Amino acid sequence: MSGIMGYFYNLVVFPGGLFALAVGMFFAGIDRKIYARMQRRVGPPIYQPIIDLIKLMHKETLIPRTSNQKAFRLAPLAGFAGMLVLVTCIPVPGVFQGIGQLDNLLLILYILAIPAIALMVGASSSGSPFGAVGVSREMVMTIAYEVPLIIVILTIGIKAGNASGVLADFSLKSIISLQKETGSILSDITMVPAFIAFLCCIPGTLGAVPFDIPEAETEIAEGPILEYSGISLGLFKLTGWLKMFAVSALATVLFYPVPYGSHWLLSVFLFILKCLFTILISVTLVRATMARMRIDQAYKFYLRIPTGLALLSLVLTIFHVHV
Amino acid sequence: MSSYKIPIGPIHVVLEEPIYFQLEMEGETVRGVDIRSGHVHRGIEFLAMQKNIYQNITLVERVCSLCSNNHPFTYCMAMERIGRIKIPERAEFLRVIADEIKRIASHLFNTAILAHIIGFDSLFMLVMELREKIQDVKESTYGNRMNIAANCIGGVRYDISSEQAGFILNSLQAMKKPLEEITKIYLHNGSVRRRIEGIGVLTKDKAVEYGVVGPVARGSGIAYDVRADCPYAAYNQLSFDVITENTGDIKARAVVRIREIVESISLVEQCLKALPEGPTCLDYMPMIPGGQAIAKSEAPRGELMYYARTNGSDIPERLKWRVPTYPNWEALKIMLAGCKLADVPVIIGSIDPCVSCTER
Amino acid sequence: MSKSAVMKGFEDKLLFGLGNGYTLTWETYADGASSGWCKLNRASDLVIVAGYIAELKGRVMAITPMINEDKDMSKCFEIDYHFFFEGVDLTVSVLVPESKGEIESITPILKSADWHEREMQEFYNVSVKGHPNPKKLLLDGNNNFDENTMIPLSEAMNGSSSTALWEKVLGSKNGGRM
Amino acid sequence: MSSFLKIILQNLIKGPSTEKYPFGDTFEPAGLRGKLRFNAEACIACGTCEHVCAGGAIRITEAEDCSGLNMVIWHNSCCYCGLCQFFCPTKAIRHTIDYHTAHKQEDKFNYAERGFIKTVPCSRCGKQIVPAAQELLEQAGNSSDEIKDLLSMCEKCRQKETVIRGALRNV
Amino acid sequence: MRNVMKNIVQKSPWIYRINAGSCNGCDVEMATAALIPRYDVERLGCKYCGSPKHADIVLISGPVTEVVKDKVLRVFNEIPYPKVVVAVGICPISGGVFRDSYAARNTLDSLIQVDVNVPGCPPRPQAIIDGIAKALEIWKTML
Repeated sequence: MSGIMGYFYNLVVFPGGLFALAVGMFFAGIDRKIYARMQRRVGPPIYQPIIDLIKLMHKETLIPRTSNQKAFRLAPLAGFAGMLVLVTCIPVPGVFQGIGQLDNLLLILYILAIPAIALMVGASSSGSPFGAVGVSREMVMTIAYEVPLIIVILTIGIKAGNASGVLADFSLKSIISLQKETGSILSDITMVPAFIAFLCCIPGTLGAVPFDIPEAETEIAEGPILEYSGISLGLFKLTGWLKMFAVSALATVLFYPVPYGSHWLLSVFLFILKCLFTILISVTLVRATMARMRIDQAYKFYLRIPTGLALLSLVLTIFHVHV
Repeated sequence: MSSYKIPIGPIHVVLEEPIYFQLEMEGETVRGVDIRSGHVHRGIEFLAMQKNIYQNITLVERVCSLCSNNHPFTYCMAMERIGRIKIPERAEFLRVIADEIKRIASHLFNTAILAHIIGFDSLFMLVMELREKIQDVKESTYGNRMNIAANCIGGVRYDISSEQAGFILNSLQAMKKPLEEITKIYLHNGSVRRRIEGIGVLTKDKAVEYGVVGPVARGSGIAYDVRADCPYAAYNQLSFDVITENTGDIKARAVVRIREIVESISLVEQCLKALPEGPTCLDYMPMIPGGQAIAKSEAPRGELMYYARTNGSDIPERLKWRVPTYPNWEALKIMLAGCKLADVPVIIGSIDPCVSCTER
Repeated sequence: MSKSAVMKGFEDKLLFGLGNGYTLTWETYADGASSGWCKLNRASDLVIVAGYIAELKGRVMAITPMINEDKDMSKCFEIDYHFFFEGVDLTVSVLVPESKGEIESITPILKSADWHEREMQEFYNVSVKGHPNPKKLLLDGNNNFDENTMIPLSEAMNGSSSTALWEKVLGSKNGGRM
Repeated sequence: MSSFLKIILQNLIKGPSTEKYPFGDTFEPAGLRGKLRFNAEACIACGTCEHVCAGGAIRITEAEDCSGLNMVIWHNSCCYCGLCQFFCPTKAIRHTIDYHTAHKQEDKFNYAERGFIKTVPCSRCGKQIVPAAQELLEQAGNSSDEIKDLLSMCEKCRQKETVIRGALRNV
Repeated sequence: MRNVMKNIVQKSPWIYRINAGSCNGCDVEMATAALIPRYDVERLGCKYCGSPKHADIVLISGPVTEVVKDKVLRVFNEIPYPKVVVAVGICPISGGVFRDSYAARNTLDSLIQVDVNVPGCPPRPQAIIDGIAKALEIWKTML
């Protein structure tokens, strides 16, 4: 398949759209199940996210009278669309190469911010005071986790650039092919801090405890999504699940794309397994063992520990490459 | 940064009960607090003057279900003082047992809720699971999980057989180890400490000025405990420590509560050991002559005081009570001043507010 | 200081300050607790007593207003102030004629009286003079209530809701569900 | 975080502690105060339960045909405090351990325990009276025929009879 | 197909609780029933939600006091259809011990449509789960 039809297929079926959604929901289900088990609960069935989604489609959608109606309606759609494009951009090692120039890490980083922005737009158009607090918190959080994220990506870019003889190469294709030759980036001890920094950013991007501050249920009653109901809420949930998949896939591609299987099915299976592993250690385990931080604490945390770790890797890499 | 207002409540997930706070915010910092209450005002004081003294035992138990035993307990004490009724000795011990079991459950609940507010659900569930043990004790001994209905004028309404005593002792024994674990978490876990240490400080001077009671006072270094200072029931025959902490922050109050649970467990054990034989209550329906009396007891949240006046009929002329949260409430303003928005629920939770008690 | 010494000391103070404007009795219960019952002839003396309590670092435990009759059988408010100091309970009661319905605030002297006075003001319509923050406490901003809740309603109460519900219960015999 | 990891691991190993309910059994202690059960046979219609009931859940009314008394305990107003059971002299009213109280709105006013206390005519004057329950006699520890005889009479006839018997004894 | 849908959807009831002046008893029991491992209603697909707009089943406790009445109604109206109301405890059903008070003059069903009653003071968590199960039956018919 090629051309427009190919892109369409990538967007709707694999690796974007249906595949990403299915995997994202599966991750969300597993996450809830394991989380429950960690608390000695039975927990919901793994397919619970699908049921939730179907239910939300059956619910009435209320639009607050005080809201900016257009922005309120379009925000979840925009977030979802952005996320859909993002998952299409991420290659599945051994199966899917990524689309043309779209596999650029910097581009992905940009698109990753879209759902957060959509959430902010939606929340601030809802006219609820909790939404407003949520927005300001979401903004702070985005700034906080973007810093270490950018440094990590820069580090990897420099490493990949070194192999292909340029200053920095942000193409995921080359990052995968580099690791295919030299083994996983993670096997290089200087990259371990960067990996930890990246893991720290995952709960931040996904809005999971301890970084679910913008949606803190016990403080601002789910903040930004407070006013959403029905299918609009469903879209936010969908975006969240896609994000879960996207972030974990990104971690997999960046840090351990290899080994992948000889058959495409095996490759996909391994890929999902690695992604799941990423989610389990960075989201499930963390949210089961930590209390929510305060926004100022989270901000400080991100600017200290992950940023520090990422910088350490960056310095070591530059040192390694240029000296 | 411009300031804006945030309403918390009256119907809000974090607040167990409806109460309305209007926070004047500047960014994430609280600049002013306006508390509006009255949502749980059910006119119980008025109702108490309509119902007879027996119905009032049940009625005052429903003032609040978390300290539900202390209300009828203190009410019965006040009535017994008016009637100069001496209750059987076994009943005195049984009253202490009921009271301490309620205290354990109430303190555990607040400890759990604190974890819930700071978003630590696993810890919340850990503590709540522990609380289920004491809930089972309540349910099998008294028949209800919240309103245990242990007291009546002239004694108690239940008895503890030796099997039941064994069950209680076993359950309490099984609680000791997990309790130690939980204490350690609240004392040392970094992620918990980050949210509770040095926040919502109430200094000793301010605590005296506002006349706070209970764990809030003890967390600020005031060693006032009605059980020790004005012993009632069988407390003068039992030994226990009055737990105090000096830092006056959320952590201090939480730690006071957890340590008090340990004391309460020991109190129940002492009671079961020393439980004298005999009747558990008067064998007639007591009539109360005209008169007035004050009775006080230490509820889980602090000093509870009852004033009763009767006129010889079985409907009291006036019944008035002052619940522990009442004086503590005003001190919230000191604790909340200048804190972050995210700290507001934690601080409110840390005084273990009982809105339904306060508003009656 | 022992309890009896505290009680004696306080009595001396009262005698010195109020002369014969009061009656005071002490009552001790079987469990060792003791309560003092003090009646003031003049409501205005309350501020003086509150001052003594403040000197003793005591506090207000509660304030109980109620409707009573004075010597001339005319309707009045009896307001009982329950103080606590050095392990002793003391109830000081004053009478305020209903027509006047006003009393001096002791909150400037004893901060712990704050909420109690506001509540009294709200439920019994006894206005408290000189209260630093005389806002409504419980029923603020709610128009489902009348001005003074306890009095008119306690007289108007007829339990109508319960009768209505019970008629339905008694009337639904056909269900047969036990 | 690290201190909590141990607990999390233990929890994972121990497995869920969730009860099977509503699909299986649950903890049901014997002393549970569940729905009230009323035994009309044992009731002496003293009205103590109605007097002490804070929720106003108990009503004893006279039947229309005067053949007895209707006892209604409305579960939707009962506060499960156990005072009626505590004060009932014959234990005619008591808590069961049945706690399954959920019901649909249609049944709200039907959701009650009903009983009928049959009255019998006084053996002398024929006035309708509530007969003394066996339980009461057992409690009194006296069930001689002499007493039983008295119990089948109304208050007034009983007084008269006692006076007469006393007089007879003196003779 | 519709039936299949109904069966699927009824496995995801989100719960919201409103305290209409309750004494904490029912409230604590609702929280206990919904959250803690021993009862864990999440295995039935239930989820506690922080916003009324996400709710399907509303648990209301307390005697609906005069002060809180309007606020309860306001929050209640923010819940999107279809919704099922469960009255927990005797207070919202009949007023319970507070029936004759000047501050609690309404029963819940005189203000809004109630579907399931769970009397008790407070009801056991198991009884509340029963109530949720009954509410699900009703909810199914509303879809």
